[in-house]
Amino acid sequence: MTEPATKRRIGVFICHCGGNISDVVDIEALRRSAATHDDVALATDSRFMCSNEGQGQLQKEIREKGLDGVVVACCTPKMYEDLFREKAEEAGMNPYLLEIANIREQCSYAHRHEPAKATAKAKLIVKAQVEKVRKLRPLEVKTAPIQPGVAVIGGGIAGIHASILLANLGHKVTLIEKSPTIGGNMARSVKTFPTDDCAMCTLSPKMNEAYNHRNIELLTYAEVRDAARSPGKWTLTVEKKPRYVTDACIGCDRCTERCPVSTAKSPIQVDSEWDQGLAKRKAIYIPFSQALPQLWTIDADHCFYFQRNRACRVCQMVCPAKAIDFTMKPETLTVDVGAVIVATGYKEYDPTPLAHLGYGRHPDILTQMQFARMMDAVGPTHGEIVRRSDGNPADTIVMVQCVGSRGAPGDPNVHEYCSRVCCMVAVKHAQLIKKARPETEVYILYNDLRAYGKGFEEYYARSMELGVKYVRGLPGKVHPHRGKLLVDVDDMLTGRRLGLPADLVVLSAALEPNPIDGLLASLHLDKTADGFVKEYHAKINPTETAVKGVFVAGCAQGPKDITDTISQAGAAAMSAAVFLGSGEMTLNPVVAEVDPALCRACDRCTEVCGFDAVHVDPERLIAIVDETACTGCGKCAVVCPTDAIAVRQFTKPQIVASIDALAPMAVAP
Amino acid sequence: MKYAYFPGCVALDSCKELDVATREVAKDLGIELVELTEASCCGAGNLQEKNPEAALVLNARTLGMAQEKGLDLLTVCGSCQLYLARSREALENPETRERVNKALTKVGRRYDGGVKVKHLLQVLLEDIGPRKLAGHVRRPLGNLAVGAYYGCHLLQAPGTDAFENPEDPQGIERLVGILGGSPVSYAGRTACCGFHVLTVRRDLAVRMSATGLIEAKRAGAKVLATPCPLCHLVLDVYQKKAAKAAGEPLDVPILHLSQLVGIALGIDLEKLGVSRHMVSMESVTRALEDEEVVKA
Amino acid sequence: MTFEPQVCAFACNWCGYSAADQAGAAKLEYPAGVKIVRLMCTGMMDPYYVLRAFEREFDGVLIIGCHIGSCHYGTGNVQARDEMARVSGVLNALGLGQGRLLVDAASASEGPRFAKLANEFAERVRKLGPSPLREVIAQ
Amino acid sequence: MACIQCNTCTSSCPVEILEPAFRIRQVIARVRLGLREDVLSDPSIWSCVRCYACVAHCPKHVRPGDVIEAIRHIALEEKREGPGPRHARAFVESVRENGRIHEAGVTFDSIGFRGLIGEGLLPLEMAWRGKSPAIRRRPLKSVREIQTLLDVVEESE
Repeated sequence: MTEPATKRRIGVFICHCGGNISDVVDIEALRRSAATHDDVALATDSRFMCSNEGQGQLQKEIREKGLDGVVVACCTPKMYEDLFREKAEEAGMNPYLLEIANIREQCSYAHRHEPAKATAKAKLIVKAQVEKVRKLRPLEVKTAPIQPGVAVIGGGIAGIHASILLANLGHKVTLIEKSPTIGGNMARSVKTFPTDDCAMCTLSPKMNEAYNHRNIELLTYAEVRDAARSPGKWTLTVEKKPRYVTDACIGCDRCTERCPVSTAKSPIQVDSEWDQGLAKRKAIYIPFSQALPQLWTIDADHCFYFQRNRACRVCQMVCPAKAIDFTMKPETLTVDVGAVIVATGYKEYDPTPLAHLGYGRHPDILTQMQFARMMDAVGPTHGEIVRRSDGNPADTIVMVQCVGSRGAPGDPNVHEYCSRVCCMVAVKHAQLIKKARPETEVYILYNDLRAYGKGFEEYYARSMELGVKYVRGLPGKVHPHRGKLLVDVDDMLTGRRLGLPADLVVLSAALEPNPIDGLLASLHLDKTADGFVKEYHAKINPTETAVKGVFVAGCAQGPKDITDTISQAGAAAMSAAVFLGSGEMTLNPVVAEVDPALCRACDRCTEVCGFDAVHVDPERLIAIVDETACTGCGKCAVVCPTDAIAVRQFTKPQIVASIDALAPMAVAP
Repeated sequence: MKYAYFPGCVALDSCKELDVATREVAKDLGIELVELTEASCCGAGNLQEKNPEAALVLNARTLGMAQEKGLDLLTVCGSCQLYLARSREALENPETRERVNKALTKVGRRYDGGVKVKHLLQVLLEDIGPRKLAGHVRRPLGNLAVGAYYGCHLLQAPGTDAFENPEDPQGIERLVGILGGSPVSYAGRTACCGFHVLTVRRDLAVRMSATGLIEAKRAGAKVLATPCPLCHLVLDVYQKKAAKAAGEPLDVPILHLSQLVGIALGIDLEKLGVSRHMVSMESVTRALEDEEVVKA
Repeated sequence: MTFEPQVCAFACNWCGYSAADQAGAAKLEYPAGVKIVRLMCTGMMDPYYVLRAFEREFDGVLIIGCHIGSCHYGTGNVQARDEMARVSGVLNALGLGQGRLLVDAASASEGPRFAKLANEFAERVRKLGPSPLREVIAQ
Repeated sequence: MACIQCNTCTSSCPVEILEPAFRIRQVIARVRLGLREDVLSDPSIWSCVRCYACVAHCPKHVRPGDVIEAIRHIALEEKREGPGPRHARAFVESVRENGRIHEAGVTFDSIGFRGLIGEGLLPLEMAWRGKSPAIRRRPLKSVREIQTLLDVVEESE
């Protein structure tokens, strides 16, 4: 790999970063030191390189001085490397001849109290990047076709909204949902805050639109088993579980009525996941009446036919439409798409580990989702707010906030993050109760009531006018006492210790990620410390991921309310559309390259490559790199005995140049 | 079944009957007790506050004595169990042990970790086990309503959560069942008796114990069994004052756990030292005798 | 003048380098002697770079990649670990001993861990003293 | 200390029900604000019964009980006065003299004559039943070891 020895004209641009750098690093000394390096034609500085004025200065100097290499000494390349490269390209310089010298995060910030050492180190960092730029060669960006079509994993509000937007744009969408119906947690929430809309009234039009959309193929009761990545394409292997109910089903519900499972003396009992365990369900069921697709499903794990070797066929016998078919088999189908949106949502935290709250030890201690199911007119109690222990109406209800949220780091039983929505869920349920049955006493025991969104404060204030009582303090113990549940809490605002006798205690449980580790592994996705999908950048890019073509939306990325979920679903759909839009994929030029003169076709590189992006051409006996698959990780370069293969911009001479520049031996002047 | 027996301070002084009853029950159940006669006080929180390092060193010395005999440590007091179990947990860290041993070697002692600290309740429920215990019962407690008063320290001791749910303990209730009695459960059974402020704020301790006693009485308990002599002192000795504070008569006899077991094993009540209690045991002995008449 | 160890820290773009950025953003301090070279992945770590660093009078080499199992490219960090295990034999032969090369990991959200690793490794190298190769090269 | 002032500790505290002056959450808040003298001179910190319910329930593992232990340690280091410190010193002194505590001695040193009178007839009734603690001290045979250890640790601190 011979390096160009011709004379270079490199420009060094040093950013003050408005004091973040200049307060610690002596900019003038750094500028003078940069000016002395070989091939440096210009060393200048600017208060804000990332500002329009700074970028303008960069472009002016490139044009006027005919620069063929640039080092911008500023913040981490993660912030503006792409921006500066884009600006350099507009000014006519090859963008890949521009390098960032990170003298903020890795110098001025890290050595704030040692300005002299920080300045000396900044000089070395700039020198290292100049030495590297001197050895860089221009690269041009090539493109490759992208497979059309998007797969949206997760049929909650996030998945539905993203699918509709992409389908309306003309993209072919495959919406994959694990449970028998789309709708997700929103469909179970009865009402939404702060508008008090009925959740289904706002959701079912979208569900129908997605269900009937000609561009959306709906795969329900289906799970993604694997995802294989190839250049510009994802191949998803989806396993569609059999419903054992054909499309002939007319929805008469006779099968569910007669199914013996979960009846009083039946040995097989199963809790309804839909009603969050508040009620039981039969083996053949439909989660809720407006479920889409409108198909009943047989849960083979809890069905006498499957579990007690064909002991019962009641549903088949009573079915007027002969829609029951026990012989249905799981189908495995592959879906080729260009982009994938992960919208797998959340599940509610199980408060059992918090033993002092008594969840799981008393029927009248519920979570907010269970309480929502109780308020649902079609729910297990037909909308009546009653004590599960004896069915009497609940006169006093005590809600407890931060259950499983805002816990200690490293405690496996709780989450450290705040789940954002539980305060408003509690306020919603509380004021709904007060409107339905004003004489009910409703307490909300909170730590910080977070009503931060649009219309939230007004909603919170209205609940107070309706007589909801707010106690600032979380309870010490909840235990049965004379037929009621005594909630022992000290109210910080009044300094009074209250023993609240409650008919129902509703725990605002945290939102935690759904278990999708297998999916994440196959998509090469990481998780953040809280267990949610790791977004590309928490602040400025929350809907893309580190993997090209894979996007994330909704609670899969972290707890949020429906408003934010819709925004994220829109953003993820837009990012996916932009990615697919051009129909072709711009290839990352910083990938491996083989020098045919040095390659001995020894196959060492093909053995270590994790993306099978390099193969030896049998005739020419030279290793060939598939630039659409190569990710530029550089493992091949290390094992190549003749240095024939290397990743552009990270060749051995270029890296050695950086080491030498930073080394103590070559102390900068 | 052999243990290094750590009676603590109170069980050899004002609650002598606890030590006596424990030895009787151990003998009957075939548990060999090797008393650590030279073991020091567990610190009971006071030494931990005045000189935390010294508390750790003294407890390491006690654990070292048990380790010399190759035995696990048996305690009969909630506070001893808490502070010894805490020291044991801290001493699982090699660096801590090294630091502590530097001091201990000055008196020719050392501790190398690995000794378990078990309260009598855990030994009865787990090591002896229900079947063997039931086998030894000669005088089932019958329908004598026995309530538990766990106190707080035993439940908060590291390791207790392995055999008990600190928020909703059932250990003593199960034990009463095994002994043929009828347990009475009430929420206040995990309340704190206030012993640790007895000399500083006696009124507080009295009123705290009163709440627990009233609730036990209302729940129908005719006698309370407690795994901690400190709780026993407050509940028994100050019960009259508690009654005055609560403005309601209180006559709830208080038994040490080992005394309750001793009674069920048929050991003579006098031998178990129940006569030393301030609240007379007369109602219990009468109930037991009715039981015997019925049985005989 | 007290000995300030010069450490050549190779950091992978996705984890180590981001962790260093995050440490800086959180204003966590570590010795200025720790100088960072960005690689796309620690899988790029060639044994030659370690020898080159010591030849250029660095006193220690620190490699901060992703935790095993969460490498952005899958197994780059595994290859780094194996390659560096091989090269540490050579370092022993050169009289540099075992303590001057460390392969570790810090994920992008572990700024504090990066600072801790940088501080502790620099301290370890400071105790080991200047690189024995310094006099050899000086002659 | 990542205390978010959620008040679970005070809600779990059995003392606060009977004596609102002692609010453990507020003590933590005052400690975090560095109100040193305010906390150390507050007699209510000696009302904590060390039941550790706050430690069990605290979602952030702040261990308020241990904070009280630390506050009392500092108070004792600074030779603060009051019934609480007096009892702690009497207790530790008894450990030093006997290896195990001598209940009668500790109680008397803590509450003094006036305290004893306050107990009324109780001590007599206890004596009559044989329940009263031993008057005579029975130090451990190896009590000198305890004294050596207490001195050794005292110096090294």
